[in-house]
Amino acid sequence: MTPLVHATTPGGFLLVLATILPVCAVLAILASGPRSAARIALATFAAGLAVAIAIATELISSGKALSYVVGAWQPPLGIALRADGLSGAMLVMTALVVVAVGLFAHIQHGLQTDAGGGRAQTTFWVMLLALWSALNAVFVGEDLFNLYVALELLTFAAVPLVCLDGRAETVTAALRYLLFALIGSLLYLLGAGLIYGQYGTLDLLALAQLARQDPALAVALALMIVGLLAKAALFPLHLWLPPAHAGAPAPASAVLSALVIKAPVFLILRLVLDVAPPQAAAIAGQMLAVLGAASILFCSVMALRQARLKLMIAYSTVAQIGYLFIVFPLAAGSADLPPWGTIAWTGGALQLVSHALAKAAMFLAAGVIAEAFGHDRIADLGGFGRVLPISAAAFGLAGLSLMGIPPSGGFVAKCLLLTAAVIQGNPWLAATILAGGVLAGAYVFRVIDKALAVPTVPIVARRAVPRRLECAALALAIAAVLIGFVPLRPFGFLQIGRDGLNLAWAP
Amino acid sequence: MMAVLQPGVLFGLCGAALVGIGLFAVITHPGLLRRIVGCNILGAGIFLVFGAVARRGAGPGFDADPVPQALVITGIVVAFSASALAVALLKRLAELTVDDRAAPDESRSGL
Amino acid sequence: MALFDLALVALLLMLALRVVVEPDERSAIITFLAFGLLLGLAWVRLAAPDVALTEIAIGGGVTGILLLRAEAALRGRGKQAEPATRTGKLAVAAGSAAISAGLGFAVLTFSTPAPTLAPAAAQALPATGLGNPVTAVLLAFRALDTLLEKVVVLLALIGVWSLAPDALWGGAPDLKPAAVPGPLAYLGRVLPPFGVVIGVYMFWVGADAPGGTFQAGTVLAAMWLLVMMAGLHPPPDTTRWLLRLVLAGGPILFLAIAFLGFAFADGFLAYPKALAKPLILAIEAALTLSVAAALAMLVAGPARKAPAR
Amino acid sequence: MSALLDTATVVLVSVGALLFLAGALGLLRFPDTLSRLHAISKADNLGLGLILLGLLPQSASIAGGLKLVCIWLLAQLSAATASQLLARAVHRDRTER
Repeated sequence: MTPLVHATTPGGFLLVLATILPVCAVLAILASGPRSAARIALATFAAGLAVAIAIATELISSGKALSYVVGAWQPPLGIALRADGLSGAMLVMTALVVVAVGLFAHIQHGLQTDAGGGRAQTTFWVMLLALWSALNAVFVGEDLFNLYVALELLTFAAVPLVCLDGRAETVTAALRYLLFALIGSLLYLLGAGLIYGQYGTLDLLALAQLARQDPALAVALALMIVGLLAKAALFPLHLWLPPAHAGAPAPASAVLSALVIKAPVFLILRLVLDVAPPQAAAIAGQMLAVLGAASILFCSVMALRQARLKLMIAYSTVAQIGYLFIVFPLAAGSADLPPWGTIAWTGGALQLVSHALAKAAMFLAAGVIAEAFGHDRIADLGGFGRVLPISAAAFGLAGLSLMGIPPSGGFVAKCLLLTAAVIQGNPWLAATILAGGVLAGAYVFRVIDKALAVPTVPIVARRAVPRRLECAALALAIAAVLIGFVPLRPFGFLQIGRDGLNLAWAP
Repeated sequence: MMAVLQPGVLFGLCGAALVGIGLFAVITHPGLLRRIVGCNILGAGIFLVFGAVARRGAGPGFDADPVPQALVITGIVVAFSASALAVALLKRLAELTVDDRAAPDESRSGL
Repeated sequence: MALFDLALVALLLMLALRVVVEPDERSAIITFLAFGLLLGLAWVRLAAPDVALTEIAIGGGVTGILLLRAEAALRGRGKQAEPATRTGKLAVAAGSAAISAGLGFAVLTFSTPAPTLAPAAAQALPATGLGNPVTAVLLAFRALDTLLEKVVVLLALIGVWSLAPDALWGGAPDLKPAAVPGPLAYLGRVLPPFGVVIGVYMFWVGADAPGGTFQAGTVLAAMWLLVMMAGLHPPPDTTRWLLRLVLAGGPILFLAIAFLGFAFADGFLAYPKALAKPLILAIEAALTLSVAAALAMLVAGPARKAPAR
Repeated sequence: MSALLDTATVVLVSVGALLFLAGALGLLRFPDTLSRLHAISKADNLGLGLILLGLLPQSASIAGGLKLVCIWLLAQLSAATASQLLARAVHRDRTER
């Protein structure tokens, strides 16, 4: 067995830029004062998007993972960064959502009377940029402790976003979110400590080769996964999410729901697939799938019962996250077919990306609605589609993806998962996927129905909303639909850089 | 038996117990400030486990493995920042929920 | 020594339990501070003097000011969470005990001989020009963590600032009590010169002996807090450019040197071998100031006075 | 010579530790805050002084010895301030009552 070591690849420095550029912008804002926040943020969007696209291009052209050994100190003493196909997809998706949300927020801030530099606006820019850094660091991180710092960066960026409006309810939600997130990251850190104590390294690539069946590793993985589940808000640890995501301003909700909770999910995926020995991975996969299925069913029903639009979307987030966890048993690989070669793996990755785009679009559309009518009570929104046709269209297109109706990214994802469940002879999961789709249809149509209704008293907008604002939501929704046009088979891009890693799966 | 008394094991077990105590406090204590303190005890327990790991890594010429020790230093600073943010949220919450009586009177205690 | 360790562990556990069950909020916090100081002793026994200094300075010191101030501000109107039911408490107790047991089991079954990076760190130490391996790990081998962690601290600070009411955004926090007791004012005048010397000393020896940026920064932060609490110098407006420059200066210098590594060394965060030690010391000096300012402002909290226009 | 110094260290440190013990007992046993304060501050100052004095011969360098003296001075300063502040708080509570 030749030990895999990290070696800096051409283009590896892009990973450093992806992680560090937004942080540079945060420091620049801090040093130069709140007034320049928006300008610095917009410039960083362009640069960050370019870096993400460059990474994806480099991955496609070389067909191999990108690596960077920071400071040329080889792990385990030093830290390495690495991006494979899945990381690359996450980086591009993150950049797209962040830029769209950032443009939305910029237009929205322009509607407000006071000049820039205010408390909520400045905090939003700083936190959005920091969040971007943190997400990129999670997606390219290769060192368990480095990932811990990235997770904490993510928490500290996300919590102030929740209570930007400064009302008592949102501060309560932020505090609860902070405590959940802290317990989560501390449990994760504890697991990392145990792994170091057992193997003397924190490097994921090294652990993929060293890991074997032993009690310390089992305890460590259990702690880390539970901690990450609390951060990912999987049922029954989801209680903090709806008030936090529904109380934030729309652009903040969009990034929180679309991106922030994906980071812990991504890490669970890496831990279960790369580090856990096969038997442990199988057991963990079964348990995660049960929780995922419960999440889909319970929170879809909860979404159906919400009176407020943003709370409904927030519950839908928990339900949609559930799909990502039923991937684990479905993607269980075999000797000749590694997990990332299965259709369930592709389905899960597509679900991750399409949900991010669709959910961001939905929250932005809900933001436009709240901006226009001053409230988001679903019952009082009859006929809003006539006033805000673009937003209603964005909501509907995003809804297609959540329901899993063609043509949409969500359809391809759920279709692949369903096929995998049927092939594997797993009727319960197949039924859950179908039921989740029906329930999602119910809650999305509840809103669409209102949009198309002809109320006796026509609804009027409290204030005019510029079309540009609505277009950001529509663009994301269209992107979510376009993902539906990738072919229905294991997607090659997602397998880039995975082939070296199947050592843990060899019997 | 003597193996348990090695600092590298004994303080690891102490850390394990502190994790349990801290976790219990964070989840069940009715006072939110005490939950934050509980978080700190949980953190202290985790850091002690790291410390035990570091102490076990002693070898000829080294008292301990410096890597986990450095991680703990980073962790302590992050934990303090978390406490500060949580305390600020808690204070803000108290100000918002106790109706708008004049300026909040926190000036009485200097410490 | 084993007897001493056992007594220390027993005391630590007793204090931790006391913190949890104590009904009076302030007693619990003071017990926690005693716990923090004893923890420092535990770190000495674990052959980690660097961590011991950090733990005592942050865990026992600055956290203490933070929590006691919070207790005073919340007294009588502390926000209560919904109390857990008896069965709920029992379930959580069982869960916590299970986690502790699993953890203890894992600690006992660690593989022997223990894996260690100490030899690797010692081997790489000369390339950094430093003598303290912990500082080398923090500022060379794993400098990316330290860099991101600095940003975490600043982010927490901006998060705290963002909790000010809109009208006070950019204003100054308030630390001064209504009436400053004479002894406190005296201490505020006498101690800071010594404290600053101690802080600079800790930073300086940190390259080769226990100490370093965090410990030194915390001592400096404590001195600044003392001056502000004694009413000798008011806290600055959070928009003051000098404050912002000090806060951002450390990480910015760190980043600048990190990027120069692309041109003059083996890449991001690599130091040219000949210049490694002076560069690291320069970064540490700037970081010490940043850490001091950030920790002090974190304790000071959000703005309570409108900014001077 | 070194044996003599070692003996001095042992004696001084032991007496210092005993004083600390007495102070702690006073803290636990005395009825009210002011007398407790009295017990603990006396014992602390003297106890710490004796322990540091005992350690002085063991310090390898002049600088090390100076550090020990500095520790004693700083501890004196902070202990004095803390007792003053505590005593004031007690006084204020009494007059308020």
